[in-house]
Parts: sequence; C-alpha cells; structure tokens
Amino acid sequence: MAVIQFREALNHAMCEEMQRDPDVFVMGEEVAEYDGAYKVTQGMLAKFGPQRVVDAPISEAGFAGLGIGAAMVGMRPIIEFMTFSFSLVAFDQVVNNAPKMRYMSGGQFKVPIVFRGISGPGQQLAATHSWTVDALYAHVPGLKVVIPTTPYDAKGLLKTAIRDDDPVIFLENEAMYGNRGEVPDDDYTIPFGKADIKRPGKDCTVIAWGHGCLTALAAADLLAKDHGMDVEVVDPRSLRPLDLQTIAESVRKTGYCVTVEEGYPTCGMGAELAALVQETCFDDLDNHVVRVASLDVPMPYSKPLLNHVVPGVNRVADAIKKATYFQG
Amino acid sequence: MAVIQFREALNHAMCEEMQRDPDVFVMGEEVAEYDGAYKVTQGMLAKFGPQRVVDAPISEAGFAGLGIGAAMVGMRPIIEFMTFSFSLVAFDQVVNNAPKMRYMSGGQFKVPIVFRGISGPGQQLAATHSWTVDALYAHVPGLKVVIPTTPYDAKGLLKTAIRDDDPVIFLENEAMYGNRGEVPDDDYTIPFGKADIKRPGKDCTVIAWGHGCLTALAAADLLAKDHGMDVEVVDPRSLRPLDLQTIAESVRKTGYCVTVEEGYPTCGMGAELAALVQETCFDDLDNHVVRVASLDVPMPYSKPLLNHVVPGVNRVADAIKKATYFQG
Amino acid sequence: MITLVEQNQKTEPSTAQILEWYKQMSLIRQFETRCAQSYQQQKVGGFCHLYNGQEAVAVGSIGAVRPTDYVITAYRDHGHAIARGCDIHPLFAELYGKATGCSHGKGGSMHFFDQKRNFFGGHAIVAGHIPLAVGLGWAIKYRKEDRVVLCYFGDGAMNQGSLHEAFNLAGLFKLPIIFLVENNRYGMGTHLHRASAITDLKLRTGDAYGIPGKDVDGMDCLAMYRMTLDAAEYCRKGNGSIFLNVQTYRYRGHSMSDPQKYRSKEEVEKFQAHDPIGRLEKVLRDKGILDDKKIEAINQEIHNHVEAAHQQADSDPFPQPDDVWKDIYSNPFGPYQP
Amino acid sequence: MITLVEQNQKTEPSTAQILEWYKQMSLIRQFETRCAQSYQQQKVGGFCHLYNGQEAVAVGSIGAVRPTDYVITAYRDHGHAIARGCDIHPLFAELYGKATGCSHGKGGSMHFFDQKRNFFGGHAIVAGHIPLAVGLGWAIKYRKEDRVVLCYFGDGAMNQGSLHEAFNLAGLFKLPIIFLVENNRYGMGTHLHRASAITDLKLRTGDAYGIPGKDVDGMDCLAMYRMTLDAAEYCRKGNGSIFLNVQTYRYRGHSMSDPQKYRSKEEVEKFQAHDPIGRLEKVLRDKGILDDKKIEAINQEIHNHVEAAHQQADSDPFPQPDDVWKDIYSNPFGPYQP
Ligand SMILES: Cc1ncc(C[n+]2csc(CCOP(=O)(O)OP(=O)(O)O)c2C)c(N)n1
Ligand SMILES: Cc1ncc(C[n+]2csc(CCOP(=O)(O)OP(=O)(O)O)c2C)c(N)n1
Ligand SMILES: [Mg+2]
Ligand SMILES: [Mg+2]
Repeated sequence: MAVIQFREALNHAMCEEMQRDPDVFVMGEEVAEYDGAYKVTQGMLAKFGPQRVVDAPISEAGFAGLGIGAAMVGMRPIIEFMTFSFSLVAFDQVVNNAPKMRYMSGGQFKVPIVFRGISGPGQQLAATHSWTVDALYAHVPGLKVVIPTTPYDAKGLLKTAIRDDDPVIFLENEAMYGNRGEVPDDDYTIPFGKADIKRPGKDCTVIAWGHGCLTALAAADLLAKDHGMDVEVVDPRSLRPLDLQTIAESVRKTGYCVTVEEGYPTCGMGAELAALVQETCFDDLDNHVVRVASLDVPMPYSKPLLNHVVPGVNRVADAIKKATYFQG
Repeated sequence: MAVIQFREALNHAMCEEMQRDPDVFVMGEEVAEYDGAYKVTQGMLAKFGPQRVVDAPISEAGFAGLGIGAAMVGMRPIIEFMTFSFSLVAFDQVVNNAPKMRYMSGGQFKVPIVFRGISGPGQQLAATHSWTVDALYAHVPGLKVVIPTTPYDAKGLLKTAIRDDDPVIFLENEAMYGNRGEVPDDDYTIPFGKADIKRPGKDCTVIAWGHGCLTALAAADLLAKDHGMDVEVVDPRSLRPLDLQTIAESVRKTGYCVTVEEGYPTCGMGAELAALVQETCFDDLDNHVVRVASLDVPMPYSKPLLNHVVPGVNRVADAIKKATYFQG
Repeated sequence: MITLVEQNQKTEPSTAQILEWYKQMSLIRQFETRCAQSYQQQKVGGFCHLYNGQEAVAVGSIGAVRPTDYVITAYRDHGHAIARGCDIHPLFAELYGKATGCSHGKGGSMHFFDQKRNFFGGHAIVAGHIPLAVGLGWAIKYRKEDRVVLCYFGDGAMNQGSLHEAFNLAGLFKLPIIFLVENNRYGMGTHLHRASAITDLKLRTGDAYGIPGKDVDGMDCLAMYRMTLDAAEYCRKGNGSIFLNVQTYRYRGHSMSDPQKYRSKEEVEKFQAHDPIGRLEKVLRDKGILDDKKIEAINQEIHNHVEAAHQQADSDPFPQPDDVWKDIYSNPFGPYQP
Repeated sequence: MITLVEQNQKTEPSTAQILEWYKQMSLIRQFETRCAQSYQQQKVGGFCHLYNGQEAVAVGSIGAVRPTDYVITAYRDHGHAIARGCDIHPLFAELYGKATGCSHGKGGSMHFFDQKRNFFGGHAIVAGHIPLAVGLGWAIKYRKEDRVVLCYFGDGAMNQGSLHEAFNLAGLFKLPIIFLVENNRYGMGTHLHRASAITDLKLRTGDAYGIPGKDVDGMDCLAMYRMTLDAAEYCRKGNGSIFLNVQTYRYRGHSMSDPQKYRSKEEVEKFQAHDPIGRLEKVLRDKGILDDKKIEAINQEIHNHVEAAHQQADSDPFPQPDDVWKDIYSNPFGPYQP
C-alpha cells in the first residue's frame, strides 16, 4: 500500500472515476488552470482537458445548478466549492433542487452529483468564511453527507460518492489535506452508513468525524497516557445515512458518550447524536451525553480567539472526564 | 381587550411601531399595492405611503441585503419574506451579513432588522415551498429566532423584535393567520427568552411553539379528556435566546419530556432541546426525551401524504403516552 | 452584434399542423377551465397557476422543436406539459394528488414532470430552474448531441440572481439554450415597470451576456413557431444561446386566490381581443379548414376528453402513506427518524 | 441613454491636494510591503489580499467624495481604509489580531471597519456586500440626505447573482450609488475573458439596469478623481446610480499564496510601467513640487510612520479569550452553550 496525502487520495479517486466513466466531470472555481485553490485537482486539466475539468466563474448558484441539471440527464458532475462557506450563496440549489428532484418527479429524475470542498473553521478566515456545514446539510432529507477522516477513507468514500445515484455533500478540511496515510493500490470503495471504530475502547464512546475525529483520537491518547483511560472513538464517516447501530452498540458497551464537532453547537450534529443516543440507549447511559462543539459565537479572526472557540484536545479530554465522572 | 386575528395583531404591531419611529419601514414582495400575499400588511400602504411600505422585485438576496445595509445606518427595516422558503435564495445575506456584521466590525455596526414571514408545511405546496426554518436559523449565533403562538404573543413579540437592536427571524404560519385571540389595547411588549407555560400540568412536559404548540395543546386536551392526564405545555416563544430555565424546571417537575416541531427531525430544534434537557435534567428524567417532528422526507404535495408527514394531534398524543410509559 | 438567421419560407407549417396546434391550445384552455372548477371543489390543493391567454407561447414554441429536445419551465406549467404531448389524465391525477399522477402525487400543479417526453418540470422557486437548464445545455454540448433546451420563465424571474449567473454561464460556454421569458407584464400583482429598472427585457441579454434577444408576439402561435424554429437553428449550429422576449398576457389571476385589484377589466379585455386561440381559428377559417360546426365538434370532443380524464383521475386511488418514503434515495436507508 | 454631466474645469484639484494623494498612495504601497513581510513572519493570518498597483482607484475616488459619504468594499480593502483616512496603527493591529485592531481582532485583513469614517467594510463573500451598498443608498434617499455611496468590487464579482439583484434595485429605486468595478482583469487565476461572457463590463449596466457606465483609467489618480466627482454630482442630483468600469491591475498575487502561473512577468511589467504612483510623481515633478530629495524625504517619513505603527501594533495585547462572547448581541444572553 502506498502512503499518500489526503489531497492525493481525493485526486486519485476523481481521476480513476473519470477514467472509468466519461460522464464524470469536475467543475468549480480555479479547479483547472490554477490546479485547484488547494491543489486537490492538481494535474487533472492536463490529464482530462478543459471539457472535463472546468473553471467556473464566481457563480456558485449558477454552476451548482448547472451540475444538477447535467445530473438529471445522467451525467455525474463533481462540483467543487472552493469552500462550503461559498455554498451558502447557492443554498437553494443545494437544498431544494438537488435533494428534491427525484421526489418531486415521483422518481423519474435522479441527481447523481457530488458537491465537494472544504468545510471547517480554517485558518483565521473570520466569521463568513469559517462555516462547518455538517449540520446544515445533514438536516435535509434527500442529501447524503459524507466526511472522511483519513486518506484511506477519503479515496474510498469519494469513489462511492461519485458512483452514487444521489446527491452527496462531501466535506473536506484544509488542515488535513497534507496528512498522509496508507491507501490500497487496487480499486476499492467504502459504503455510506458504515461507521468505523477508529480506536476501540471500553471506558467511553466518543463520536467524532473529520478533523474533530483527529482531535478526539489525540484526546484519547492523552487520557490513555495520563490516566490509563480506554476511550473508544467511533467515526460515522457519513452523517446521512448514519450508522446508529454501531454507535448504539458502542454506547451500550461503555455507558458513556461524548460527541465532537467543529460547527455551531445549536441544532448541530452533536445535538442530533445526543438526542438519538439518549433515545436508543437511555437505560445503558450512566451519564448524559456530553457535547463538544465550537463555542456558540461567529468565528473570530484573531488566532487566540479562534483557538478558544474551536474545540481542541484539552477541551475534548475534559469533556470525556466530565462524561465519565473522572476525578483526576 | 379586543379579540383580533393573528394577522391583525401583526399588522397592528407594525403600524404602531411605524407611527412611533420614522426609521421603521416594510419591504417585501407584494406588501404594498397587493396588501400582502397573505394580507398581513393590509392597509399599510394607504396609511404610510410608498416610501415606507415598499413592493420589492423578486430579488430576495437583493432586498434582504438592502435591509441589512439600511440597518447599518440605524434604520429599522422589516423585511417580509412571502414565505421563509424563499429566504433560502437569500441565505448568505441572512446567515452571514445580518448576524455577523456587529461581530466582524468589533461592535461598530449593529443590524436592527426583522425578517418576518411564513414558515411551515403550508397547504400542499410540495417540497421546495414547505420549509420550516426554525432549526436552520436557530443554528446561527448572531440571529434571534422568535415564533409566536397566539395573537397576543404575535403583537408583543413583534414589537419587541422591531425595537430590538439585533437581527430577528420572526416566523409566522399561514394556517394561524385567521386565528383569533385577546390582545390588550395598550402598548405592550413581550421579552425574548421568556417561555410561556401555555398549559400547566404535572404529568409530562411538552415543549412546542407556533403551530406545533396548538397541536400540542389539542393533544393535551385529548389526553386529559380520555385518560385524565395532566400535560404541561411549555412554549419557548423564542428559540434563540432560549429559556432553558423554565424548560428545565418543568421537566424536573414532571420527569418526562416531549418536543414537537414541524420541520425535519435531523439536527432540528427537537434535537437541540432533547440534548439540552438530557444535559440539564438527566437525573430527573424517568424516560428519554421523545421527539415529534415531520417525517424525515421532502414534503409531498398529496394531501393524505402531507397529513402523514406533518405531526398531528394523534401523533403527539401517542408520543406523550410513549414518553410517560402510559399503558392505555 | 449577433443576428438571427433569416426567416425561412420552407419552415411554414402545414395546415394539418396548424389545426393540431389549434386543438392543443383549445385542450389547454379547457383543461384549465376544468382545473379551476376542480380547484373550487377543493380537489386541487396548494397553488394553482392557470395558463389562459398564454397558450400560444408553449404550443408554438414546443411545436418548433423535436421530441429529443429538452423542455423545462416554472410553476405555471400545465400548458407546457400538454403542448409537450403529456396525456392529460396523469396531469389531472397529479393535481388531485393521486398515485397515478405524472409525479405520483408528490409534485402537484407546480411540479409536472415527464421524463419520457424530455419534460424536466415544473419548478416552483422563481428562476431556480434556470441554472438547471444551463446544465441540460452543458450536457448536450459535452456529449455533442443535436439537441436544444427550451427554458421558460416569467418576467418576474428576470430579477433573480440565479438568472444572471445562468445567463452568463450559457453565454460564456455557448450552450444551445433558448431562453423564453413569458412576459405577461405581471409578477403576481407587480407590473413589470415596478419590478424592473428597464422594461424592454431583451436589453438584459444581448450586450450583457452575448445572448441575442428578440421580441415575439406571444399571442400569435405561428409567430412563436417561426421564431423558435429560427432560434433552434441558431442554437443547433453551435452559436450559443438565444433569448426570446415573448409578449403575452394571462387572463386569470396569478393563482386561484388573486383578487386582481392591480389591473383593470379593460386591460384584460384589450388582450383578450387578440386571443391566441381566436387568432388561429381565424387563420383556419380563412383557409376553409374550420367552420362553426367543425369548431363545435372539436370543442365537444375536447370537452369529452377532458371530462373523461378528470373523472378517471378523480376516481383514482391516493398514494399509500408509506409512499412518503419512496423516491428519496436510490437505495433507501430510511425511515431514519426518532 | 443617460449621459454624465460634462467634466468641469472648476473641479481641478489643487497642487496641495495632489501631493496629499501622492503621499496616500505611497503610504498604501509601503503599508502593503510591510504587510507582506509581516505575513511571511506569520504575524498575519488568514487570507491577505494586497492592493499594490490599484492605489489610484481608492485614493482618486475617495478623494472626490465627502467624509459624510458612505464607502463599502470587498476583501481587498487595505487601500480603501487608508484612503478613507483610517489611522494605520489599528489596521496593523487588526491584521495581527490584536484587541486594538480596527475591528477588535474579530475581522482581520478582509474585514476592516471604521464607523467614524463612514467606512462600512471590508467584506469577504464575493459580491455579498453589494446589496448592503444598496441599503445604504436606500437609507440616504429615505432620509433625504445629501450623501452618496461608493461601492467597490472586483471583476470576478460581476458574475454573482447578488450583484444583478442589487443593480436592478439601485436602478429601479434610483439610489445615489457609485458602483466601481476594480477591473484588474483577474478573479484569482481566471482572466476576465474566461469568466465573463462579455469583457466590456460597462455593457452589463447601462441598458440592462438604467445605470450609465463609464470607463476610467484606474492607474491615473487624477482621472479617477475627476470621474468620481462627476459621478457623485450625477448621484447627488437624484439621477440614480452610476457604474465606473475602472481599468486597473494588481501587481502581486491574488493573495499571499498565489504562484501566479496564469500570467507572464511581461504582462505585469507592462502595467507597472504605468504605475499610478510614478504617474502622479511625474505630475508633481513637472509642477516643480517634487524632486529626488523631497521624494526620498517623503518616503522616509512614511517608512518611519509605517514602522512605528507596525511596531506598536505588534506589541499590543491580544484580546482576552472571553472577548469571543462580546459584540454578538446588543443585550448578550450567552454563553448559551452545552
Ligand atoms: C424565489 C421566489 N420568490 C418568490 C416566490 C413567490 N412567487 C411565485 S410566482 C411569483 C410571481 C412570478 O412572476 P413571473 O415570473 O412574472 O411569472 P408569472 O406568474 O407571471 O407566470 C412569485 C413572487 C417564489 N415562488 N420564489
Ligand atoms: C461567493 C464567493 N465565492 C468565492 C470566493 C473566493 N474568492 C475570493 S476572492 C476571489 C476572486 C475575486 O476576484 P475579483 O472579484 O476580480 O477581485 P480581485 O481579487 O481581483 O480584487 C474568489 C474566487 C469568495 N470569497 N466568495
Ligand atoms: Mg409574469
Ligand atoms: Mg479582479
């Protein structure tokens, strides 16, 4: 197995699927001649030409809708949002046209499209540019929401997304693009709705995905080292569909549950998970579910403020201690 | 006290505030010459003239942003969305510009604006036109989200919203516009963040607002009549700020909790309330919090399907029975 | 400045063709009349936007394109579906929310769809479908197919941002799309001049997006046909998109609940004097094809057809409650629900 | 077609005024140079878009309006803030995320604000601020004030829907707004002709929205001044809005992390030969106001000023963690947080 970067895993997934299927194309701002604002599409213009790797004007609603229309006649567009913060100017297309066309047409028109790009607090980009859109899109029936944590997940999930007949919101994280990991040389896919236990343990269940999952794993390591705690980290990998079964099994085993996310807390994915876990595991829970999220504020620019807002290793570790009544 | 319609209560609130403060104006599609698509602004053009009651083109992002800009220099715009389903084409303005301007400018520019209009499943308008946006906007720090249940609440809360220095999302419901109720003749306001116990009881706490609150009250009556149950219905009236104290006190008293909402369940307001209630009242809860929401599907057009999706009196009553282990 | 290809004598429609359009327009008119009755009887829910007065727009333009071409429109979509050849029984059934509806009761009046006829809906968010039309055009060009897109929308849609973005993309990528604004002067109760900084809508294209704009008399089915035929040829030749500023008028209110205080009876009557059905009727009378008796027979036949379709739809079954879970995903994983 | 008022001899700026602008442009240039250094030293976070090459646009246009007029721009906002007279210490402090920043460290490079100077930001969502400008214009007209709005944005913003909606509203309501596109040919790495169906951007206004459009040489501070003065007079007279298609060029990459493969060194040098600071320098030399020695003295003075402001900002304190809860609401009810 080769060790490659997260962004390469994404790039390979797209290239392989484009080779396999001529209906797949990539469109977005700066994806072609610039090689991608974050170099995820590097080299793809040279490989596939300007018909299939397409620079779009700064018209997110326009090209998101273009992708949806093309998907309605069986094409498989990959639409890159430079960041999902910019998907908000295309919100109606993403939450009304993409996920509801199949339904409103009584099943006649499917919309096999992937919207992908960065979601998350980013590097000091301030309030409008720092959206974590997990909850916004997980809210909407008709969408699928997928978030990879490792290069392995990234490639396998993105290939599934491209082959999927439904609209998929595929959320990446700038801070992770350079991360390296092992990726099989052969073609493989990872199904949606199958959680991955990123770290088995017996003392507490932590549900975390994407960048937050890396934070959770670091917190688990810290607690193992400092206090001999054995934390289980469950990575749902897709928030919609959600593998509630694996989550519930873990919570039944540990009796405790913490959720980690980088978005706004209110009506966030942590709220949904807390609600689901207490619904399904009420008698097995020895404490309430503890949520960790960004603070309930617009994202500030200043570094120390940003670091205070976004959950870090210590905040997650403290939440695990609190959830398990740990007395240090 | 006069008995007036819900829509009249809204109309009176706007008229009185416009009389009081020349900086208040109303803008939206068909609010002036047409007297409002749902007649909420009836007669206001005649009263205040076309400078202050303004028909806008079908440009939601444009006129929502116009309102925000005007608010930045101290005006107090009331922007009507014909329905909040149409606010989704203005989403970036509503969730980025309105709630973050004060923050990003370090407190220099406030945005005293009210966005108001219909939210909710409506009358067979199908998937794109039937949004309940409670959770979408409650998610966003910097916004306030207010939902009146009675004409009394409607007038008092809307006056507070217009006088408030922050952006307020004010959610109404078409099915309730004709409802009648007592409204004081004198000037009054209702503060945000103060829940109203719409029906006191001791057997179970139901948290519900707006149209869902009326359903909850009917379910409570039904259970009282049929089974002698004594259900408490707590109406938060504003979802942001949220009166968690009143909610928690009620749950501590009853030991059971049901939430009712008309939006999508996933990452909905019910999820937030369930998460909060289990966090604050874990030891007092004798069962998990039970959520009632619309089914997790795009809204269908057909009447029997719609009625199946949107929670009705029986579904809420069943949820209360389930939550309280009632064996009928 | 780009100019349209010159009008072509060869493209004149046959008399049989004109008669067919006359029948189609009459069918639309009677469909809408029945629709209004059914709405009053509360068989139809939601919003219901009738097409009376605008029949020539859909019939003439769709008459000029091929079954393989793509058609997409806004919520005032009954006329387009019928002009596209959709059977009216599933349309009535859709209005009545029945399982046999063209969208299985999930869409309603604003969301007619018919994949077999390349009819891409029926869309309720003003201008929200215009980017989709660009995607259809994109797919055609990508696959090097000989198709065009007909994309309809109202004058009110001209002021939506998504139209602007879509027009620029269509102009930039030179996609084979005919954009038709059904300029009936009003968006709900707002006259064009109170909504748009300019009232000659073709000035919104042309220089601004490299999409030539033409005026067409939308009350004249034959003019619609000829202009659309030219436009389609322009598109098929790879010239890019084209914009038709179609002058038309709706006789009825915006939707069924419109008191219409914003216009006078005289204004409505002025346009009704140029009724598109009446105009085609005259053409056919002049050609000796139609006379009073034939017209009555045609109308009676259409009436019977409409009543039969309506009655069948009315007696069709509603979908089952569990059908709410169908057609959300290709591989359903629900009900995912607390 | 609406035409601009004729240029007016009376409006010629004084030599003192020109010298002042020269100093302002030099200050912006040096500010940006220091900014780039600080960015390399990781004192500045996030995106940082420098204004080098475009100085004449902000300085000349803001030089033509009054302190009571409103100014709003996009994320490439350093030049506008300085031209508006903002002290550079709080600007540096903002870049460094300090409590003393012009937005208290909450906004960063893309979100400079200064209410006292009627400077309404600094906005990072492309074209998202253009509707706000319309709101400012609306308030002016509503209150019958003698003000105008200067609203800046890039050529890339021309393709956003919110610009279209805003332009139509401004044209429809005849609001006193000067829209300036800083047409530096590129939106990030995409040349205008690859993003826009047309490249003469003033064709996007004029006929389409009833907003006259004019070309201006954005490398010429005096041309910017004269044109803006005319435009402001047009607006103040109640004629409505106006659009200036400002031809300019950015010398540096889009942001600090741009390898600039999309253009040649020759292209950059071609524009640098018309450097706006050099051009004003020549004017002032020709008038005998400046010579080598004076120029050096000015530059040295600016250098000292910039260094002092930078150093002060650098040693200023960061905000306190709890400050994250400030300035969200007028009457805070938080922390509302699990
Ligand atoms: C984004 C959006 N805003 C508002 C509406 C409500 N609405 C439905 S139709 C309509 C008027 C549209 O007028 P026009 O485009 O001229 O079409 P016509 O009804 O005349 O066919 C409005 C405002 C909507 N459906 N979508
Ligand atoms: C809605 C939105 N889409 C994309 C971006 C990312 N982005 C920031 S600047 C920029 C290029 C803008 O170019 P232009 O408007 O010409 O301004 P310039 O940078 O040349 O000053 C892009 C694509 C954004 N900030 N907002
Ligand atoms: Mg119209
Ligand atoms: Mg540019």
